[in-house]
Amino acid sequence: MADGTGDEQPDDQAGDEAREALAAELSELLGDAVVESHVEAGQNLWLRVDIEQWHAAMAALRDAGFAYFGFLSAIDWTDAPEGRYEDTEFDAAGAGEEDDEASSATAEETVRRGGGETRFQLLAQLHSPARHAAVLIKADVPEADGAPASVPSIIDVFSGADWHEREAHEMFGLVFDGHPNLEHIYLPTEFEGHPLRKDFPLLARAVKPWPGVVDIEEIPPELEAQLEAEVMAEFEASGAGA
Amino acid sequence: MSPPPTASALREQQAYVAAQAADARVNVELDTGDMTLNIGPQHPATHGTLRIACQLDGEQVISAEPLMGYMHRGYEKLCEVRTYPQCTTLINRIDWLGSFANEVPFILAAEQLMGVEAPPRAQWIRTILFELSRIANVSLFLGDMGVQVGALTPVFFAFRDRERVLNQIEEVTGGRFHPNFDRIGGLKDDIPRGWIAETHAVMAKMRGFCDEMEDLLMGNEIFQTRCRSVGVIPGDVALSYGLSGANLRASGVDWDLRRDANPGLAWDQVDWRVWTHPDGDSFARYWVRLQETREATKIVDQLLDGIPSGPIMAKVPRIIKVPAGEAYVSTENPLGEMGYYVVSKGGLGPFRVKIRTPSFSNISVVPWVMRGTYVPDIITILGSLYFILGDIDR
Amino acid sequence: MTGALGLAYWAETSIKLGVALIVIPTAALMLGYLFLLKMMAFMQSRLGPQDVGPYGTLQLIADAVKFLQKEDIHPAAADRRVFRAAPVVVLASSFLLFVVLPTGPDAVVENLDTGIFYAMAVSSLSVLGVLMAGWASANKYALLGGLRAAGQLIAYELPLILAVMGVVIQADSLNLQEIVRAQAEGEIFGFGLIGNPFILTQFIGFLIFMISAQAELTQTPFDMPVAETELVGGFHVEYTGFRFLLFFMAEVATAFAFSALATVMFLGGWWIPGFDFDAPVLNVLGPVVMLVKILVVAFIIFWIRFTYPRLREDQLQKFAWKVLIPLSLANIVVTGIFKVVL
Amino acid sequence: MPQLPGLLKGLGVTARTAMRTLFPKRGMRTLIPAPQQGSVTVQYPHEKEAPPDRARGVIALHEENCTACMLCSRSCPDWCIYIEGHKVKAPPRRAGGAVRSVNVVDRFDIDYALCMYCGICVEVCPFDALFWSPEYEYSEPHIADLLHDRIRLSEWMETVPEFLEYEPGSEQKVRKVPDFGTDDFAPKRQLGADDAGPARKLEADGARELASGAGS
Repeated sequence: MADGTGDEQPDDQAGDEAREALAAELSELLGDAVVESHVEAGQNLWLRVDIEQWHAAMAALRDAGFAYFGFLSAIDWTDAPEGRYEDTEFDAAGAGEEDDEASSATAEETVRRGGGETRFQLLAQLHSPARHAAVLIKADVPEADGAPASVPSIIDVFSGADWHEREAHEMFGLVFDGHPNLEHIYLPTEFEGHPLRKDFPLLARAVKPWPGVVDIEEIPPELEAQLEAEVMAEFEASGAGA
Repeated sequence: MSPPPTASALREQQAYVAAQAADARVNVELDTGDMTLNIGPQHPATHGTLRIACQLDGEQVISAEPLMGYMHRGYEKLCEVRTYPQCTTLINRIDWLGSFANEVPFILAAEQLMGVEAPPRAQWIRTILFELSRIANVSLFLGDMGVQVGALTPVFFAFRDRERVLNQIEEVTGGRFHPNFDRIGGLKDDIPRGWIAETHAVMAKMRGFCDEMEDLLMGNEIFQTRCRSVGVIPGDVALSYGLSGANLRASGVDWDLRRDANPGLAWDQVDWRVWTHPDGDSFARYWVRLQETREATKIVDQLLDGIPSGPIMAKVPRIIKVPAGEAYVSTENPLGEMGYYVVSKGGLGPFRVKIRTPSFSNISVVPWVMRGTYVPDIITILGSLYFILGDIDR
Repeated sequence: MTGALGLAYWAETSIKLGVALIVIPTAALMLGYLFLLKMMAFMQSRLGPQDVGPYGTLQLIADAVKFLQKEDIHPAAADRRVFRAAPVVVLASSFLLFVVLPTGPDAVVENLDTGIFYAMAVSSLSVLGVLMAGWASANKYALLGGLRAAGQLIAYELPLILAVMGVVIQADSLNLQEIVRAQAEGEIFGFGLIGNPFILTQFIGFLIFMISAQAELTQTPFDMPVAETELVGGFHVEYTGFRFLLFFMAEVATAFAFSALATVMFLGGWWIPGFDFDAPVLNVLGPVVMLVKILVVAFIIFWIRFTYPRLREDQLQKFAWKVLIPLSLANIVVTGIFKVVL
Repeated sequence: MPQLPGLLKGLGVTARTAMRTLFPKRGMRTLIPAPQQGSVTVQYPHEKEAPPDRARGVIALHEENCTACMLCSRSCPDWCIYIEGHKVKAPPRRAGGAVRSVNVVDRFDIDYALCMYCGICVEVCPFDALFWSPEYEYSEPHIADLLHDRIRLSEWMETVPEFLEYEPGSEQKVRKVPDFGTDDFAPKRQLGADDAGPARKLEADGARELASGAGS
């Protein structure tokens, strides 16, 4: 129980150094399981591990003091075919307006920033309450026959992973080997599909037209000159023009 | 003020469970049969639509399995079709009792991706509102726990005094429950004149409320009989299940993201402490929350006195586009660690948002902790774990 | 046989019955309004009902009318006959309690010689009704509630009766009227002006009686059979409309009756210091005095109800068997010794 | 097992609250019961609570300022704002200017059955056409009646309070609510940018460009 003043507030530099050191330490700990490690300046620390070693890496991390299980989830890296169900020109127009470098991220960069080579990626966050450090573990889930290959369950390492794995199962269709009760957690049992996959359409948006489409009736071109003259005449007659 | 914590609680619980298990064996021989009792989805104790399917042997719980999804709104999917400012509207509704606190980690994650930092004044007001929503949220728990164990009056006190805090939040943000006030780069507006003095007065009232709760409920021997040694969660189990917030601190783990991973808000500018309790039982959870509410009023008081002057918005483009990248930011929300894992591919909206909600993990310990307890204990434990349904189902 | 008013037995009985039938619901309404609605509201910084009648006085009548309008629903799987009978049994038990309650030298429906015995016996009838309701509802919550009520009955009838025994020993009678007389004519250390309300000499008995009564009435901290947050209302979870109203009336009426019993046994009953025990004017003043005392006792019952959380069933059993029963036995022993010695 | 102090303290708390509620008066009139003042509740249909000025009760439309730029409709997370309009010719702003093309709103509906009261539309409006009013009494028996059209939305304009002053130390400028209904005979639908400050005008122009760019 320490008071919160001045304690534990390293500036970004020191924090990054600590993260670098941690990354090196953990890479050594996990050995060849680590495919890639990445420290985002002033932010988080990611480790990408080999999916085969997912379970072993988790157990090793837990034994190394990363005992707090934050969450487990997944990402589908493909792009949604429908986008945001809105007028895409609007997005494009917004992009052209300002802040152009924002959209400059290339596909390679996305991958470098922790993205993987496969469509599905598993991620979990662990935290060490003793050293106040967090680490984000990722693993690429290979696909076989159009479906993601099964992944070892880490329920025996972190009991809390139970529900998180069930959620990843129903939302992404990932299969966790060794999970005793891999059923839907939120959705009805008979629900079909995996809603957080990008190719799963969001019907609420699909059934309704976007109201943001510009619906302004233009003046017919043949009337334009005539109206213009009328307005001008009125304007001059009112004396405002003088 | 603080009752002496008893470390023997765990041992008591284990002996209790062992005795119950012995009883259960006798019952198996007699073949008395089990009863399935569905607590929820509509039940006063689940304050929401949580369903707990219990196997009962008499009044004793053999297994309890929470079933949820009755309120699943799919926020992670919905966020993918919304722009960043639109997302905060949704995120408000995750933990609806402490809405402002929900917005902060998401905004911080987006700010981190954009490389923007809110000006100090905005950070301070953010922290104040954050703590106010903590007080509003937890004070309701302090009263609600009374109802869970059968005392009617505390919850009315809680509603009465929480209203004052909500009024303060509403005066600034315009929303009692859904402020939608946090913006990438700062805040929507500044605080109105006279608000600081009013909030000081409300904080004094809230400390009075905490004292009242201590006398009315926490000091009550019946309450202590009901809560002590009930639902003991040892620290290592709590960590393994990802329990966070007061639930974790009540298990003796000294961990508070406000102190340990402050993502830039003003908590490190004021003097406060983190409360822990070694017991890990329902009473410890109540005790920790009560102390935290009191501590939060002190934090708010100090922050109010020191708001720096200056702008409340950093320079951000009018149309917010977040550069490609990923960020995970979590804060110590009223219910525990709430984090947003935001993945951007450079568009107007996030590519993927993983919402790590505290209640989801907090409730996942229920099957473990409820074995061998009695039906009334289900309610005590559920109440003391303190979940918000929107926070579980998202 | 003629009664005190010189009327034929049937006529007197019908008058008494008529009065009782008016008094009991009125008493229930008054208690409900004063404590259940208003006092609870004030304790919670609220106003309570305001709209029906001046200061909301007619709220409960409006509620009753509302209940009467509702459809009489049975669960499909319910044991219909038992389901219907249960609230009547509960209400009957509280009505029967009023039979022996003396409110004046002659103002009593029936002055039974075994009055206290009768009252204790009749009051436990209500648990039978609760058990019937719990069983017949074909609802798991109701069943749990009914079973808890039964468990509570066994645990709490004993200390209740044992607490009364002290009074009976001291008064030398099971007759409630005689108990009042014993208090009126008793004296403490030769000082007999206010008589000897047994609360002074039987204080432990009074405490045990009040705690047990709280359990008997299923009021917090012993309201496990109802337990809204656990059992969603327990035994009456399936009842609506008129039948629910009966349960509600019985609850308040029994609270009234038990306050009256406590008044009679421990607070000197209807007797006013300075009056002759048989003075006819006490037939008028007695009920008023009784009412005041009853309200005080009921106030305590409801005050505790609005303040305390509830115990767990096993904790209640532990408390009853390990604390209350030994204590009340000791109380009897001590009272007996004093009785013999003095 | 129960010991006295905790139990008695609890009774004290409830009794004290009851006394405070029943006898809130101090001094000589202590014994006059006045629960109406002592209680914290409001007897709703009889007395009404006044929400703070910033409360997000209902959205008011200042129709004169609206240019049907669609920004609000687009930034609405619930897609609950529907706008239609047509173009007309308006006289020049000053002598010697050219005749301008102006958008006129034909339809401006907000569906309060869908609205989440986030306030994004009010915030993005570059022309000061949308305002929050703290009014809250507009529930309807039929859900379809919750769709407020532009006339209904304009009526709310009367209830819009002035913007509040800020606490010292703030660098925000206090905004003004445009006057409503004073200028009935002026040519309708003056562009709001006319009476806004230069910064706001700049923003408004940007938004207009954006709107026309997206529309093309």
